[in-house]
Amino acid sequence: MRSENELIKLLNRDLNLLSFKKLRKQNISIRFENEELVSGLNYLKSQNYIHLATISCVDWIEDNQFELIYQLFSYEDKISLSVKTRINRKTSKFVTIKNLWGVAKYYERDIHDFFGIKFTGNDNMDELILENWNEIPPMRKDFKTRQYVDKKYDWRQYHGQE
Amino acid sequence: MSLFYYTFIPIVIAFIAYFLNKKIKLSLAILNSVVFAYLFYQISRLYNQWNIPHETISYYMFDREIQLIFQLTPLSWLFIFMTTGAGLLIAIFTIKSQQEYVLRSSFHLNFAILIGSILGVVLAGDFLTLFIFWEIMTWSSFFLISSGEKKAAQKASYRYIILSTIGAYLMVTALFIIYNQIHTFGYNQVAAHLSGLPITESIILIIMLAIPFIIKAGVFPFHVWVNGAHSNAPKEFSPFLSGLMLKVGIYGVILLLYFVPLYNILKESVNYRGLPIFNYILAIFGCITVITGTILAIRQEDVKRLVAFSSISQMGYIIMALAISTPLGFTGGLLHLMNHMIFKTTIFLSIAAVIYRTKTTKMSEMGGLIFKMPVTFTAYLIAIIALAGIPPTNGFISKWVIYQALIDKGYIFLSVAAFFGSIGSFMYVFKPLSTIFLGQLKPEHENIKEVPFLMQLPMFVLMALILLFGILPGLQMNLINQISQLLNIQPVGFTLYSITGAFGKWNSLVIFSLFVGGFLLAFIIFISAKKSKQVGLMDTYTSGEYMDDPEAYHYAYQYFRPFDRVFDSFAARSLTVIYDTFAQNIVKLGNLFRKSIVTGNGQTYAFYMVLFIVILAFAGWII
Amino acid sequence: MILNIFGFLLMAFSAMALGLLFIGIARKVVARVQKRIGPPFYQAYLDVFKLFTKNSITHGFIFDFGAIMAFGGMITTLFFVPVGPFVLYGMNGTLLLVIYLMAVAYLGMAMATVGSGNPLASVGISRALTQMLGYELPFIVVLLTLIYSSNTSSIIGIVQTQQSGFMNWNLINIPIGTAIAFVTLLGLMGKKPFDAPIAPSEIASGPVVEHGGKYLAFIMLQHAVSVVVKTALFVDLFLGGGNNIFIFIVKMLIVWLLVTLIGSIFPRFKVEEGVLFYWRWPLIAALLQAVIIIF
Amino acid sequence: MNNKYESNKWQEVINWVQTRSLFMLHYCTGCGAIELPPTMTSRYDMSRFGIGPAATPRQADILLITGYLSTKTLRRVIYTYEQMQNPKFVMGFGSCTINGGMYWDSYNTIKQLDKYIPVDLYIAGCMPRPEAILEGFLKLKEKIETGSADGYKKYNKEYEKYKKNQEKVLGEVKRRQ
Repeated sequence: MRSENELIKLLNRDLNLLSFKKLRKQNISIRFENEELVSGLNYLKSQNYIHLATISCVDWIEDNQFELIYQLFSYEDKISLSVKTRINRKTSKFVTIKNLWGVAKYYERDIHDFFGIKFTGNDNMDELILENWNEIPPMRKDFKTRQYVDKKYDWRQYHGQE
Repeated sequence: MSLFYYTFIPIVIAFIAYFLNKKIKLSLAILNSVVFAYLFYQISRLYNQWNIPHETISYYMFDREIQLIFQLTPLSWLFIFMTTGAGLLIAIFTIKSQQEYVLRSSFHLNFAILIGSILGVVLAGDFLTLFIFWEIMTWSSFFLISSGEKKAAQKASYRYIILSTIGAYLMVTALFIIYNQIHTFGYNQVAAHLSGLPITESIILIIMLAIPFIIKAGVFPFHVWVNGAHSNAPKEFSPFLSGLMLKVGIYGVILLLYFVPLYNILKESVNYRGLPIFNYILAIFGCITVITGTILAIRQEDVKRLVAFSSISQMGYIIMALAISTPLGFTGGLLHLMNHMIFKTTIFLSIAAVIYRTKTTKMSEMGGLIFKMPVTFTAYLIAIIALAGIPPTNGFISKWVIYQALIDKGYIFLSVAAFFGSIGSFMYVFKPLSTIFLGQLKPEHENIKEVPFLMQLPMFVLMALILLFGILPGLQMNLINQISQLLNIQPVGFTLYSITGAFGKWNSLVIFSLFVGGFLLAFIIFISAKKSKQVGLMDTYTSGEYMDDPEAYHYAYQYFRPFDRVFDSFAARSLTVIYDTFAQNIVKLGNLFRKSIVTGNGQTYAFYMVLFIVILAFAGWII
Repeated sequence: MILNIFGFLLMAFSAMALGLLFIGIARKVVARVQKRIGPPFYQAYLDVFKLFTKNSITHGFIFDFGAIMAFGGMITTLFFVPVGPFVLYGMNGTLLLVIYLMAVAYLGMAMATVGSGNPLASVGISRALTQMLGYELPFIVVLLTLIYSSNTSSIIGIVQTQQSGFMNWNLINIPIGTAIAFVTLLGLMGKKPFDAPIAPSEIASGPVVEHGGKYLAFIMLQHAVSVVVKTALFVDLFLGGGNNIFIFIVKMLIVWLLVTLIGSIFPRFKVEEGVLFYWRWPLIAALLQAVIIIF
Repeated sequence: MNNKYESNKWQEVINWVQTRSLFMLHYCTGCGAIELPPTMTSRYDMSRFGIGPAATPRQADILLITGYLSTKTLRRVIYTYEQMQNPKFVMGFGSCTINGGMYWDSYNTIKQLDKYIPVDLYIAGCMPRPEAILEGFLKLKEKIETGSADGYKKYNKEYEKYKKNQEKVLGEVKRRQ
């Protein structure tokens, strides 16, 4: 049963973190370089951070980067750890962690649906949520929602309205 | 035409045709059906001439005179009529259905010998002739079972032949014991002699005589061979095997229980609630056969195995009805015997037709064949309505009489087992109907056509018989009454379309007309309503999802899974496991004995010889 | 003969009307148990009439044939059960026949629903047949003791033995048997604790999943007639069926309301639990009753 | 023999019975489905008007679309609608079916239900309360009685128009009949 500070000391000692921050009680966020992320996750999994809650993604369009966030949780320490990394927006490619957590297969497919990030090693990349979608991935900031809706659906014409 | 010809003709012609066939390639099946048709005609002309004198054929071997005695009784007439009838129908069925079957000619040869030997068994006048033809029957059926396509056929036929030989040896020893006491094999002399013997001796002899018949009838402790034999025999032979072969065992039981006046032999023996203990145990065996047959039939995935178990459970009914030895019970047993032969052969023929087309016996690999094979479907439907014992068919009448007999004697546990069997039969009867004929059609069965007409003909005939005897049971009843007069059992009252049971009269003509009336009313209401639109089988409610794979959309595998879960625990310990462990123990015992004696070095042999001489000297024989 | 046919039609249609009335009353009672107003008692008539006016789809010959066979079988069962003084066909040996005739209706419906090709329907039917094996066993043991004790296997005979006064109703001289028969009546009718075969939430109302329009009307009419037949059978066998029609209908109503009330408060049994329930206590009690009567 | 007046008389009776016994299939899309249990149970009790739930489209008369309809669910709703038998009616719950409601600018919800299937009655409200639902049912009964609830006839007549709209949003739609 480690407290937040002991955990941070441990992580600093073993892994070379880019940065770390204690957001609030039982909630820590750490940042890795792209290459060290998978080894970091492997190490964390051995330190009984066995629960991968989700993989989410943030589109930083200004500094042309996608940020991947892996939410981990440990039942002994009761601390939820968010492991972040930033990948280049143009290439939008990252390595899969399917062999660490089986469920990652579907989280990666979901992110591919909505952000267009390809995960090498995860062979099944077809549509999970969307159906017959042929536009650019909808969650990207450069996707013009209003324009798409005007093109695809037509509004209800109330009387007197053109 | 003397009785001996009936047994002689099929066997001889079969051999001649078999050798001719090598040269001139005529279809043995057609020849078989012609021969059986001729025999069938002769036998039907033989109807109530019960006073044909006994025929004895005697010939000399090593200066001893061996006599084969033949006699005709109403009981034997019933059996030879059924045998040739079933043989004729199955021979017609096999004309078309065995095109690509490799052992075709040997099948027909064995089939003809089998029919001849059954006629011999049933017409036999004394125990010797009975035993001779009994052995021929066992061997010819053994060859037939082992000629099944699947590899498991060999293993199943071994089990069949081992059990039959055990029965045969018991019978032979019993006959020899009786022979060297009274030097004759005739039924009446043996019966008189048995009643003379002290109780324990006659009981043992009777049991030794009864066991081969009980094995052949597939009753509870010896039913292990039935399942393997039925499901691995060639698809044309299993109808005959279950329709008739099991009945020959029943003929033996009837012979022992009634023909040889066994009843008064056992009268003084300890009896329980007015029934000799031997009969009561036989009835208990029948009741257990019904229950185990039903439970195991519901669990099966292979359709032939399922129908085999259903035959076992129906045999249990007949055994139970005969064992309680009341006039009603006897009539019910014989009625059920005849009805079971008819509807069980129909079921097996329709299953054989389905297997002929789909080449598989696994139920989960078939489905939706009703539109492709409508005639087979109607044959199967009417047969299962009869098997389940639903009123307008003959199955219900025989079951109704058996229930009357059981309740009249107040045997609650037996009647509970009987009802369990008949309601359980709804389940295992409906399972093949819904998995093979209804539900979704598999893509690979798309181009299946109906079976050729020659295979449909036997089904039409049997369907007509089921409905005919369903409405007019009187036809069967006058024959049964003649049999019961012969065995001095008080006959049961009947008219052309009604039988008087213990608690009331059963009038099937009125039931049938009421049934038609109800059906007609429902039909009129149905027609008067709005016309409905025909829609495909795949267009059903799948909560909005579009289904296009019929394979995944057909519910057939483990149809009664909840029910099986109830019996999972002790179904595993089936009887065959017990027999196998019994066999292994004997082998172990043998090894132990062998190791101690045959050790291979001289001293132990010398030691045993000396020991033997010492024992002899001690016993005082040498000196 | 003509009178017979007229009696036959009158009996069939009055049974349908009575059955639908019973179903309407049952829905009203269940509503009151759940503290709501519930549909008018004539709602069942309206439902059947509306269903007959709607279009419907069929999945082929076996779908129609099964529906007709089910309804025809149930109507035929009607003739053998004396409803009050009227009985169309008093032949004896009817008790065993009625049990088997009810199976005709089951088999007909089973063929129709599995013929519809929907696996939900086949699951429903396999549950229904398994449960039938469950509740039929104790029911039959009780019937056997009844036949043995009043030594006639015809329903009218049994009714005659109970005529003289309240004291020798079968309710009194085989009390355990009547209790067991009432419990199996719940299973026979497919009421709440034993309605796994038509579970709307699990298998989308089981066998009737593909029945729309006139087929659903047929199922409702068949259910109505079966309600009349089964309650009339119970009243005849155990409550000394009345000789004038009104007492008889009142007795039927009492039995029906008891069954509905019990049915409205129970959750649903799993299929094998239902079977095992019936094979534990009811079967033992029924056999006990049989042993008492026989010896 | 049955002239216009006669058939119309018989039609009136059918309509009258139809209003007294409606089986509803509620397609629980969006947040409207939670409003139905209170309408069915003891406080508001829709069964006193003869309206009850039906398990499958084959047995149902009314199809309730209770909330926003994403394009994927629209495909399933169309299959279900076509599996229902005439006479059939559709009721749209809440503003999401009328004009897209609060998901008006979302890329995957449809904005107007009656472009894809004929809707006989809308009930406004960002999820109408049980009283509003009962009011809606009574209004539908009046429409059935007067015969103006003929969405299913319109669907058959203008089938091509509906098909074009559906294909525009869903790409190809597999048809059964």
